[in-house]
Amino acid sequence: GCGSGETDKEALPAAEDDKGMQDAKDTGETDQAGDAKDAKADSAQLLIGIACYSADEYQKSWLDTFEAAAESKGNIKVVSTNADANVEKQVSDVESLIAQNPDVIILRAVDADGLAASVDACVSAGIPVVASSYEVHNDKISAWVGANQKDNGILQGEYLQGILDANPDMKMNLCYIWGGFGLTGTQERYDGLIDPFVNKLKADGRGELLAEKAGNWSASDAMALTEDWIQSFPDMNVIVCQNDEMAAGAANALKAANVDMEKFYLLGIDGSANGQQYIRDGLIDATIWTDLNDEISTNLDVAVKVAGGETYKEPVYLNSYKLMTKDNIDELLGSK
Amino acid sequence: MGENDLVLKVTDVSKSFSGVQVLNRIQFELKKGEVHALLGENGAGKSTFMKILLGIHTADSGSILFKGKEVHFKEPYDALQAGISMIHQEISLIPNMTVAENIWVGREKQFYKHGFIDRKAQLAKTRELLESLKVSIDPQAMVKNLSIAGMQMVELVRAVSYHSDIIIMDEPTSALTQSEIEVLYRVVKGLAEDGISVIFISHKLEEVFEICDRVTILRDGHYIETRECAETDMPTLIRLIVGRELNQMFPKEEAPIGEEVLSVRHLCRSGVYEDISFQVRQGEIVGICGLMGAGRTEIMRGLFGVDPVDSGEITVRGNRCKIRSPRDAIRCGLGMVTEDRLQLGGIRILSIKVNMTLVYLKKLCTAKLFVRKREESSRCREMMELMEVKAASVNQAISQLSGGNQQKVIVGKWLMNQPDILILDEPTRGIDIGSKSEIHRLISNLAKKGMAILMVSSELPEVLGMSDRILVIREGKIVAEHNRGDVSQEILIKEEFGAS
Amino acid sequence: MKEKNQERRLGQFLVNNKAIVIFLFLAIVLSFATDNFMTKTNLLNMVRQVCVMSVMSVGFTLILASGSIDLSVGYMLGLVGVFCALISKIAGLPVILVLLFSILFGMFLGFCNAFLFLTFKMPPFIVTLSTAQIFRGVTHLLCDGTPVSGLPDAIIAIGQDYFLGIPVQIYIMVIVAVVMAVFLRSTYLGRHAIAMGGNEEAARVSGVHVKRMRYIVYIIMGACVAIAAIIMDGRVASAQPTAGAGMEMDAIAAVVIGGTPLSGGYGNVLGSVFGCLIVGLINNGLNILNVSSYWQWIAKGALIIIAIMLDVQTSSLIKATKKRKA
Amino acid sequence: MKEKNQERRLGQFLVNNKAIVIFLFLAIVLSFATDNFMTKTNLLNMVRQVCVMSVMSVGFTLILASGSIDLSVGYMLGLVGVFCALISKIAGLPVILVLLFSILFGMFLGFCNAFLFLTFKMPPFIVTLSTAQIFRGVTHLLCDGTPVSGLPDAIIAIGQDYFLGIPVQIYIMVIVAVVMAVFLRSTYLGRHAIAMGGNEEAARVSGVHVKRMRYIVYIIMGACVAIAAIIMDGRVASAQPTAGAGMEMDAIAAVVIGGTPLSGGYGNVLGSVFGCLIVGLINNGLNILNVSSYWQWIAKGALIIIAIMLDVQTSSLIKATKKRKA
Ligand SMILES: Nc1ncnc2c1ncn2[C@@H]1O[C@H](COP(=O)(O)OP(=O)(O)OP(=O)(O)O)[C@@H](O)[C@H]1O
Ligand SMILES: Nc1ncnc2c1ncn2[C@@H]1O[C@H](COP(=O)(O)OP(=O)(O)OP(=O)(O)O)[C@@H](O)[C@H]1O
Ligand SMILES: [Mg+2]
Ligand SMILES: [Mg+2]
Repeated sequence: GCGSGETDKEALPAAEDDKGMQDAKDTGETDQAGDAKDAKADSAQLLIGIACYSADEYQKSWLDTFEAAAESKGNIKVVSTNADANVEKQVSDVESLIAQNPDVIILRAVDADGLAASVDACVSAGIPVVASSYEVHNDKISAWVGANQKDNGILQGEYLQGILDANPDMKMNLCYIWGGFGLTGTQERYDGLIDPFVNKLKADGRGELLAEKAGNWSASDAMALTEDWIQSFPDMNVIVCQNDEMAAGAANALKAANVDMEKFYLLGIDGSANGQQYIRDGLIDATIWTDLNDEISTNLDVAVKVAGGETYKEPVYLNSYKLMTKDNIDELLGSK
Repeated sequence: MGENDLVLKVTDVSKSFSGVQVLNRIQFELKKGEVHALLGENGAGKSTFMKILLGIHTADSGSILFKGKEVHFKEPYDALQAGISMIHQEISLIPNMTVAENIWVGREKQFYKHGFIDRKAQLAKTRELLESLKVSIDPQAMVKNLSIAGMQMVELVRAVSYHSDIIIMDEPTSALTQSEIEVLYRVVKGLAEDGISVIFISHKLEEVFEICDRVTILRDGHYIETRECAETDMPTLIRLIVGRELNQMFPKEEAPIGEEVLSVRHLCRSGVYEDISFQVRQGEIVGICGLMGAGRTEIMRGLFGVDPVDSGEITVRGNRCKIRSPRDAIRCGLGMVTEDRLQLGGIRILSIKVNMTLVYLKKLCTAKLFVRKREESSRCREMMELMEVKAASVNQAISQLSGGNQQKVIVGKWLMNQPDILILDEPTRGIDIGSKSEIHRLISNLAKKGMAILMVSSELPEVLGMSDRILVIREGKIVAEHNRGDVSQEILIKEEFGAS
Repeated sequence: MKEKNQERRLGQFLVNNKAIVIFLFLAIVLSFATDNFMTKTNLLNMVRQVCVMSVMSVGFTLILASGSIDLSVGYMLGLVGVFCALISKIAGLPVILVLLFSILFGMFLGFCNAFLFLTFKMPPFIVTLSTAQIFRGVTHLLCDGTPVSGLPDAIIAIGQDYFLGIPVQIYIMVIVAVVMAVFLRSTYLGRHAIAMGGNEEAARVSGVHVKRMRYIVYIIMGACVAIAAIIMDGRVASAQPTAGAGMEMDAIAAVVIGGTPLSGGYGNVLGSVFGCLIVGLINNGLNILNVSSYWQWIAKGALIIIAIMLDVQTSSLIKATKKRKA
Repeated sequence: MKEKNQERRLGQFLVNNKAIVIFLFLAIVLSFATDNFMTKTNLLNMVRQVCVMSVMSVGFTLILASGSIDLSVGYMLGLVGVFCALISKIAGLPVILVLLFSILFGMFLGFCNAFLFLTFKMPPFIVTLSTAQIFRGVTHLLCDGTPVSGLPDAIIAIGQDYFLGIPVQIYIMVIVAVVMAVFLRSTYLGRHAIAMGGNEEAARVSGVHVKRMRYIVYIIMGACVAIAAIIMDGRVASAQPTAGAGMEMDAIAAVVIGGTPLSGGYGNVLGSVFGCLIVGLINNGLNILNVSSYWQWIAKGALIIIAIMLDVQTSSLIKATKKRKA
């Protein structure tokens, strides 16, 4: 899967839609009988090291949820590091984690190539690695767990496509706000929207991508961008953002310029607390919410199994990304 | 002497700074092996002229013939290579480097051994040089820890070490005491004997008669005249420099001496000075003399709260004062013109106005906060007139003033605040002869009005001429006290040295 | 005669405030390059976009003029912003008290910076670089890393409402700038700050209470950051823990473009505001011209260099012509 | 007698290199606080983690000692890193040429910085802040914002391999540091750079070719950045366009902690390396103690302040005792 490069992933297109995939754990390839190790893991305390991507709101709540889940299991201890979205720092972080000799390391990699060597280092220190949510280009990982970042963009595209289909006369003039450049995650989010949706949009003559800029994950930068776009693109009617804070900033600018929000489509990603409020207020039309409880429990399961000596030859795909709109927000939040 | 003896021939050199003509068709000739004095009032353009010779500034027009060839130096490096070196009026040494390093900056290559600087060789060469010139300074001392006089001696040693054809000395003696001045005289005479030419700038005319062969006078950027020293006398020179007669050099007026204003008891700072006790009375001028490094400046700094003191008691008008900072001192009614005008005296990048009114500023405020701008400017102008500061406007940065004019601004700053007790550390350093007598008159007047004045000076005639009482400091102690008229220059020198 | 004098004065003013000339130059170029630039809405947008930074730069002008530096202001903005949101949300204080306490809190943070480096005689550079990290951590602890929303309407109004057709925040910015300009030009405290920036030792010998002055400078900086934080909160209608990160460098750049030297001894508040406007104009112009982000970085860097280059070249030109006339 | 002299020399050495004392102090505290710290692997980790920064700081020591500043080095690192990866990947040059060209490219970038501010007489602060943005844009244009992978093995080896049990990059770092220390102490160019930092005008009138010296200083900085970029590329086995962003501030902090003043006139290479080690030690230690990231920021800021505070306090204590003895 993602563990062994891009080709593998494309070879498994069905897996992305397979909701039951997380249950289809391929334990057949386990090197040793898992039972003995499992027993050991149950009695002794298990140490899980997590190399986090950054300490922003989403990443932090991911870690918090994980720690809570681990605590509820009782005999698991978690040590974590924060890379501040910096590859070099994460390489150092993994080294620090290795020094503490955990039973397994969950790697939420800032860059697929940049952390490849760190996996080697872990493996040669006898510590198995679970890649979580983000790709790592190294065959030696014991498992890959997560939803595809690309899904964020794909879901955004599907939502917009639905609106286009419902309004046959409508044209979409779209602006895109990046978080930052040069990180695996942002590129995939972007590609997920562009490849299927925007390209089709252009081909169909139903609209175009007017502009794309970096908003640095910041509400105020996105707000300034939107203010300027309102001036230069009066016919802009869609803004897609790489996170909810930037979408909120854009919403502020649109509202201040008295843009008719009924006819404007504003999309974010994350489903953060602030983002949910904006959805309820009808300012943000849709966001991509992550079902963390689902995601975390799978991550934890896989980590414990890997610590027990198992390896997963196939990626464990989750579909924890869900489209969140005003219509389904209560349903989604209630479902946990 | 024929043309061949000329090392330097300058014709019609002019220079202006942002529209202000500073030098106007200057003529100058320098013979091989002569000591040539360059005289003029503050701001006459002497330093600017010298800086052009060294390539720090470039002339707007005119020609400079050096050893018969026309030269255009773009950087000091070129001039130093060609054979011109200079002692700068404003100390230009590198504070964080040792004396030895400072002397050889720019010429480290001559100590290369295996491609790297041989520090031992550098140090040895420096020692040798200092000894041959009989200058007693530790070559390993950091320059920033030297006194101003010490720095001036380092500049002298450095300038000599180039073995150039011409050595320019821009007020080399302004902070030196008699004994270092003797050293300098000896060095200069030695240089002349070796066929090296010296351009000597000073405001102390006795020095000119002592060592110079010829003298050239500038006034307001114009060339006035060149004369043989032997064929002229002091009053003529003064007339040529100032453009008018000057009757009295130290116009000391008798002032009624009142009650004691300042009393210092057992002031002590270990290793620097100890057990300093003296009093100053209303209307009295107390002169303080001593050799370089005797500790005069240090005592004044301690008294004024610039440096901490270990122990001692200071009373002003009978009230004990705890002086921990200059601010405390000012509040107790003290004022101090510092010896060092670059570091402590003035704020170079700021205007004359800001510098002059800084101490007085709070008294110029309405509602204890807002400065009355118009009054500020008018007071500043008054003071500039009184001190004869030569400048384009009150808003000119003091870094653009000539050395003497900077000094006048700093003296003016303290006079404006009208303190009860005024400490003057080398107050007339670098000030021309005309203004000097003006400042002396001003000091006398202040004393007459009841100010108590403490004056440190390395110029013994000044101390003798101005003071009501003289204290002699040696090695951080007061070794003698004299009343006005009771003492001669010879006795003071003896006491400074401690010779019996 | 009088006219000539006025002309000369205007000339002198423009030489001293070259940021204004650069700004006008860029504005004219932009208004020819695109139709959308010279609209009232867009101009107001541009000014609004730099209000927060301007308020900060005004404080920074004082810091630089006094010969110091403060690298903590970026994260300090985030901290005060979150503090402000929390006290109004959790403690439920009335708005006027929220504003007051926020500004006091900013002043307190400035005081802490000054206290640390004055008491322990450390370089301000290192101290403020370190307190920046502390502020960052505290901010995240306070709000657990998530933006705080639900601000009172009055604060949102500060960031979003208009008064007589002009955004409220612009009034605030102008008031802050005017107060600071008066402080620097016409009060003895301002003069002392500048003297201290020109030569600390000499100022001390002339009776300037250097230590107290440093406290005052940093406390005023804290107040400016707090005001900027409140505007920022209102503008994005929530308190972002990451707001302000990296803004200290932008602010320093704007101040230096505006003519205040890094080495201290001179402060030009008007210049700083125009420095911010130049940065805002460049961002806004490049957005409107739809220059891609990569090229935008390049263009921004190049434009600032060119602007300052023109500036330096013209002033030496002016000097040269003056000389010829004289 | 001789022993006493040696003792005094050691004392003097430690006073001049207080960063070493701080480092040792922190190391001792950490080795008691946790078992995982004092292992060979972890210590090597820590040193490896600061190699890139150390090489950069060594260059920065020269920049600061000469009284200048360079804020473009962070993005310059990213640019040279991407350049290096691209010329080996696309042009397919042999490794030795790749290394050579990369270093030359770094020197060229340094030259550009110096050229701009020397020719047009602008402040280095603003010029390098602007060129930083230009470098950033160019980097992203070159690689279209995505990391470049597929580096030759030799470069990866530089960042990841061991020689005699010690990582290759540590040798490189030590060599760069030693060369710079010798340059500063024992060559006339180094002395000129320091003289220029102490008092530019005085250096000029002593015959130091100030302009040329500035070029040399910035070109050397460029070379150091290039070496750091190569190590960085090797370390993360790819060229990241965002690598190095913000690193200039870390490097300045390390250099200042190491004892080189921001105002110039003195440079302590050993101190700078230990400054980096202190920063690395704090990061590593806090990770090992599993301090959460919010508290980690706070702790990092506080520890740096405390370290410098101790430093300042002890040295004034030493001065006081010395005086009493004298
Ligand atoms: N950089 C500068 N910018 C503008 N004016 C200057 C500058 N340097 C010198 N001047 C002016 O040039 C004139 C001559 O100054 P200069 O320093 O040559 O005088 P000087 O004869 O050496 O006086 P002093 O005896 O006081 O040292 C002065 O009026 C001074 O204000
Ligand atoms: N900052 C300093 N640090 C260490 N030593 C100093 C410092 N300043 C001065 N000294 C030394 O203290 C001694 C007293 O210097 P001071 O300046 O008081 O002498 P002075 O009598 O005023 O003579 P002059 O002013 O002519 O040099 C000198 O030996 C000087 O080198
Ligand atoms: Mg002069
Ligand atoms: Mg003295």
